[in-house]
Amino acid sequence: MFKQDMTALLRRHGLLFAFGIFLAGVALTTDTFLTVGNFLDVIRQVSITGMIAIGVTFVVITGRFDLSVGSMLTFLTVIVVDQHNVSGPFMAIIYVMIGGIVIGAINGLLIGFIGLNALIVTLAMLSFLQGLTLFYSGGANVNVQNAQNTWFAFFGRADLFGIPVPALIFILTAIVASFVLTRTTFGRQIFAVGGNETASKFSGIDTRKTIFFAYILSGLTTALAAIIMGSRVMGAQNTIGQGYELTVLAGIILGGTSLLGGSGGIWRTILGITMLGFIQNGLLLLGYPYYVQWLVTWVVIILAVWIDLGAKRGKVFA
Amino acid sequence: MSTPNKVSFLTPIKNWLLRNHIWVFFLVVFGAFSLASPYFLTVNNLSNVLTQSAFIGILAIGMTLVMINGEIDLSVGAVLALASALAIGLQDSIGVWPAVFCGLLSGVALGALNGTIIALSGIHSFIVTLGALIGVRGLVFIYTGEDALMVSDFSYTEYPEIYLGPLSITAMIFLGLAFLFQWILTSTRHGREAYSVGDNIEAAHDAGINVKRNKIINFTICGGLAAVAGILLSMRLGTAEPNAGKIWELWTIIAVVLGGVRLTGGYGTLWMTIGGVLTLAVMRNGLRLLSTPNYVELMVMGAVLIMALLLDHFLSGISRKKTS
Amino acid sequence: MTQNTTLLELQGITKTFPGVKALDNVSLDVKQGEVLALVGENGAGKSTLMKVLAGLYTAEQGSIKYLGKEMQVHSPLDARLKGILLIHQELSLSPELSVAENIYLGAWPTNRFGVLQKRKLRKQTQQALEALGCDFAPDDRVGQLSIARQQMVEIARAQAFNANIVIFDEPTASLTDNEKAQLFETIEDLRSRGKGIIYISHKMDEIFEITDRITILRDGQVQGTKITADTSVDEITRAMIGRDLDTYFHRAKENFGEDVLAVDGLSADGLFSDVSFSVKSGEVLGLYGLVGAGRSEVVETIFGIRKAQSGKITWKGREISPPTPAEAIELGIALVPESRKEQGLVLGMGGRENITLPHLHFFSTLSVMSKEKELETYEQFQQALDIKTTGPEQPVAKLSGGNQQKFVLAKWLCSSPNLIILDEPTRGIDVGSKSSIHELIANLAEQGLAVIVISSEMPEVLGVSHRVLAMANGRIVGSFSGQNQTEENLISAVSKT
Amino acid sequence: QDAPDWLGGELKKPLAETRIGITVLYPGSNAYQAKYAETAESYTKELGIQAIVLDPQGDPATQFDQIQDMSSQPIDALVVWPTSQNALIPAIRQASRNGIPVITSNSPIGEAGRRYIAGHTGPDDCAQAEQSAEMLAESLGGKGDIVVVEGTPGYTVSILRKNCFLDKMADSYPDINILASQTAEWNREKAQTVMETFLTQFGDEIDGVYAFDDGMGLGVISALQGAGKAPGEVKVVTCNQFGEGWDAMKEGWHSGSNKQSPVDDAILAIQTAIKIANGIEVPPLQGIETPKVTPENVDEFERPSW
Ligand SMILES: Nc1ncnc2c1ncn2[C@@H]1O[C@H](COP(=O)(O)OP(=O)(O)OP(=O)(O)O)[C@@H](O)[C@H]1O
Ligand SMILES: Nc1ncnc2c1ncn2[C@@H]1O[C@H](COP(=O)(O)OP(=O)(O)OP(=O)(O)O)[C@@H](O)[C@H]1O
Ligand SMILES: O[C@@H]1[C@@H](O)[C@@H](O)OC[C@@H]1O
Ligand SMILES: [Mg+2]
Ligand SMILES: [Mg+2]
Repeated sequence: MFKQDMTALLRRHGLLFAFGIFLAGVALTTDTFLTVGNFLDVIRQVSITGMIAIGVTFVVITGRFDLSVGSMLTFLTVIVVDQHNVSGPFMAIIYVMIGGIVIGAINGLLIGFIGLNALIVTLAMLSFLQGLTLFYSGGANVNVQNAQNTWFAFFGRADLFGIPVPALIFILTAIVASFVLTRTTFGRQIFAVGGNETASKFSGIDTRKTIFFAYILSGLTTALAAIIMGSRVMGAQNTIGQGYELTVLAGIILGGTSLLGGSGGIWRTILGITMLGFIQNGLLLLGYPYYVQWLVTWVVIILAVWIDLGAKRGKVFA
Repeated sequence: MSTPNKVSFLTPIKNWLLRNHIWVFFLVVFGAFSLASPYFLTVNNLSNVLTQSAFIGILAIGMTLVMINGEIDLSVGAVLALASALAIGLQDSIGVWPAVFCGLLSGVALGALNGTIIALSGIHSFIVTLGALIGVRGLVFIYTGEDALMVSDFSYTEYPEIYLGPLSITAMIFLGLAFLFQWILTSTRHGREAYSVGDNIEAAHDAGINVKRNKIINFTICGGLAAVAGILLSMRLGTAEPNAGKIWELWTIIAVVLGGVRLTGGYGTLWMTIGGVLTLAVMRNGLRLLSTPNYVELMVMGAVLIMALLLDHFLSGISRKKTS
Repeated sequence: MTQNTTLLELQGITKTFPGVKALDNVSLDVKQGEVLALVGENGAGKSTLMKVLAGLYTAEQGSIKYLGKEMQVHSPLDARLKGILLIHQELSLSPELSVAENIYLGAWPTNRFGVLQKRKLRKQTQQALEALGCDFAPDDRVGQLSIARQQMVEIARAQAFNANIVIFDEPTASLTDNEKAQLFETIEDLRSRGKGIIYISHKMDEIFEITDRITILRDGQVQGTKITADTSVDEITRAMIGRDLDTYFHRAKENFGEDVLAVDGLSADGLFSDVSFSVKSGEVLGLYGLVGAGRSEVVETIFGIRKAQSGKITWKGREISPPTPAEAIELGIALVPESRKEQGLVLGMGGRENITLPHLHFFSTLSVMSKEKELETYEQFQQALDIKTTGPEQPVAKLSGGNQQKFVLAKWLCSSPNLIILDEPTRGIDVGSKSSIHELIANLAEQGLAVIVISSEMPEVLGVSHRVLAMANGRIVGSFSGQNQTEENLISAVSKT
Repeated sequence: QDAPDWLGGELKKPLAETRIGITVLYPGSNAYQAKYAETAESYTKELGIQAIVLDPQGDPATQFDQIQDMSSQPIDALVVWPTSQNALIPAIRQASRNGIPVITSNSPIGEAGRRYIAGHTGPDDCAQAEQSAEMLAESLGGKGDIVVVEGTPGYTVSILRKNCFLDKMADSYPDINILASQTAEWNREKAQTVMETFLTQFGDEIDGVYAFDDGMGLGVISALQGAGKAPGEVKVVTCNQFGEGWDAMKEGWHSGSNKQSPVDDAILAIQTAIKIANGIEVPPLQGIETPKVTPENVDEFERPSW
């Protein structure tokens, strides 16, 4: 009886268990891992990926992709940093928010309203934004000129109640996003569109608009992430966001949101992203070179999804 | 029986265009660069383009097979890098050709691993191969110790410089593989099974087709071909870069989709894929000849991709709903 | 041909799914040259039994005997090669492949190296198609054929594999009367050649028309087998649902009000043209036609899913521009679509979320959903329609077809619409559930709703409607009520064009 | 047309008819590379020569294609800033077999390829690394624990700046202990993350940091600021000073670097290419000056514009 309960529990929360074991393992071998400082460090480091992942989760639940977020992050970070010098921090933030919304809207227009394939459209956007960034910056790095005394430093560098501000912004956004997704009509529409687009249309849902707004959210959270990034680094290179789209997706998948759409959630995403963050941090603290974490990520993703699927089907291995 | 389908004289033309719009696109791009650059329409340059296209081209062959199955392989770039690293890194200890063979084997093995996980677990290939894209790159870095590996005997780099007229051996291998696999797709049991699996997997399963085996074979071929591309690249460069083939999976997918192969499966030919690969290669080459700044190239690539999608969309008149 | 040799014998077949005993010690037999009907309510286990026979499922217990010899069916292909062919409830074809490739799917003639023998494949297919009198070619792409032709492709498999046992699982669900007649000819032909046929259907008229014996399933158990000629619809129905059906059709009392909806000269390119009609509150308007007549398209246009090229839609005396679905819902129009899985339900969601989907604003304040309100409505309809489910969150994908259909109805009834359009509301639904849906239709009209019912089943559309419009080739070809509302008139109207 | 002073010989054909192909590392990746590419564009325009400036986006295979494409046109010389030490050797070999002279710039290619090039120009990265070792050791008083932030692995400049630094340390400063070394791929943000992890890992143990260039050094400084360190509490030494690093040095965050001008680097490469195009002899190796910059002498240098 007890054994049965245990296996059932393991199946349902296998991922969390495995993660717990990993954390315990690292904590036993290094003494710096289990410190508040390190914990806050990780949360701060994942806050950028996490912010983006929150927006992308909406898109993924509608059954679509957004591979343009990495390039978008680069582009918007370059803008926010450069405009900080030109128009001041306030306007820079406004510009970047508008930028994120506009890019999201273009994606949303092509994918939601015209009905083009999301994978390819956002790939095209990835390439286009890379070009646009280089065009804007002329390939040069941009830097905030008075990094030491601008209130812009608040977003990426400050602490509030002993917690890093980026982590606070991240958690706050997550709470709001989770509320929107689970408790509002818009959230319900997102799930419906991902679950069955035709049936949603027959239910009077404007599926095109729903998809459109999901991409806008993805653009918006990426813009917020760019503000944090710009503030944290006080500068930007033209490659600063490279590869973020994949980390974000890996985190979302690890959290258990299905790429087929119709299911998933913000807290799952946060769990997935944080796990990735701790894996990276733990391995670095154990002294492994950074690329070992890639190998581990591979294994963890496959096992996590496999166990998760198995649990849903009522057996661990198909 | 209900009335037969209406057929107008335009239908065959429309059908042909629907299936081959990439070649129209190709001709337009080709013509435009012929006019724009005096160096474009030269035997030497075209021969280079063909060779340059071969790497993405060979990856695209495997990707097409996998996509006909209704799946995707994001790991090809990383697999290419691993094969190229092994082909070079092992030369000193076991000799050139055994090393090349090991490189090839690594691709086959990783492809088979991807395919097996996908078939057995039922996890979507996007996830499995996204994992592999990240993890195999890790393997490459562990194997190379982050450094580029170099051949000790540079005569290894002379192999790809064998030419048959304007055709390099690399280009010939690409075209040869494309024809071989096109024949396999149209004329063998495995090929027809691949379409039927991508088209209607339940029907295929009910008809006793071993769906899992078919997918595993295609992923294995895809991995093997990625290794072939990696080995050819190692011969071209004489060096194995740990970052070789980074984001090439994206270029490959772009080429294949540009050709008109559907991500939803069941539809596409290598004839279309070659069209996509060549269009892409000609565009990149042409833009370079015109000395276009890289940001223009990136922006043009993005715009062209969207245009190709729009063209396909309006030609077929049906909105592609969601994929993946 | 000897009618008495037993071709196939199933004994003590038991099959359980997690939580469901789908088949419980089922035995039946099929003789050479006979058509055996398999009937039962939704979820009785008919399809499951046939899937066991066709090698798709493995039974936990029981045996299959073929011509007296015990037989194991390992896989669908194995079944096919042993002469058992299942023609699925949902078509099982690959649209991108050719007719020939589909017929021989997975069993293509190849040489030793797996290379296709295309000429041989084409020739064999040609023969099979000719034997059936099909008017399409081996190289045609299946995706380009009409639904009926696609079904012929499936039937051609029986010919091609020289099947001895052919199973039809609800084959007429999407066929026109002509096509149905042709299908029956084919079945007749198979029978005369000594094949055994198992025929699953919810349509009693068909069963009494072509079958020799009837085996009845209820809750996974066999209730008995009757000789068709010696039994009656009532007896079979009683055995199926375990009680008497009172009256088969309910028609609402006539108490019409004002015109609710009127359309005038509505046309959409290639789909329908010049469609005009109106419907009053309290009225049930039937829309009869053959598949492809364009009825679904007309109502989808009214509901705002499609756009009309020309014509006028008047709602309660006021002309409206062709709306979007959201606006149509806002006005009080409800559409129960013809395909519940594709158009009606989000299969991964539970009953609660499906019911409230079209009216999220009813259940929310300032866009924030109220789960309490949702649950209240869910409870109300779950009880009113007697929907069998384990709870509000159970994904509707796990329910039987009939219960799914009830959720689609609930979804549209909960907003109290003024006009409800039901597109094939009883397709694939067993007789018991059917009659409760008919009763519901009558009740709705009596409560003052305007109702439009689309049905391809003549008795149904005649039985529930106050007035019936006949549609053919995208046009309205007749309007019948009272004395004129007869089968003969409808048939002659739709077959004139 | 009159030959420019620096040419040291006769023009064989007017500058306007001289065609030069240039493929640089990756202007997108850091300030130095961007300034180099910008100078290449503007300086060739100023001279009035026909130039093709291409960006391989850090991918050796793409750079290979670019060299191939440029060699199939009539061209007088090629300037290659190699993205990889060895991967371009076959391409350069092919170009030189086609009779096109190639010079490498900034970063040398591997031994096996040297015989196919007409010359190399650029900084002496080994000398820089030794300078950095000296400056770091001096600022620490010859004793302490340090961490190292590396450039892109496998890239010549990284290899030189690593090995020469380590050799110098081992030979001259035995009391300096290297705690850890990680790459940040010439990337400022990655350097910040790497440094943050080092700080968690080793805390106050860290006395000094060596970063292979200033872009990464700035990431390191951000991390130090984030960790609440005071300027100079942890000594930061880099190679190749950037504008912001110059500021940081004045503010006390930075203890040593060296001046390496991308403008000089690019101009020298282009001038050399033009010389070769006109058949004028050039030395096989030409360096650009890279003097030490320390808080003591920083005012003698102009703030770098990159
Ligand atoms: N794959 C499955 N997994 C779990 N339960 C199943 C599965 N297939 C069928 N069932 C269940 O088995 C029972 C029999 O289903 P079956 O499809 O055989 O019914 P049916 O008689 O064909 O009904 P219908 O007339 O609606 O087609 C139902 O309760 C159904 O929910
Ligand atoms: N003969 C045919 N050839 C091709 N497609 C057909 C044919 N008949 C029907 N279809 C397809 O099936 C769909 C159903 O037809 P439609 O909705 O027009 O008919 P209907 O009158 O609503 O009939 P029903 O709803 O009873 O099937 C059509 O949209 C059409 O695409
Ligand atoms: O300092 C280095 C520079 O010399 C060049 O090689 O690019 C990378 C680094 O910035
Ligand atoms: Mg059934
Ligand atoms: Mg219809």
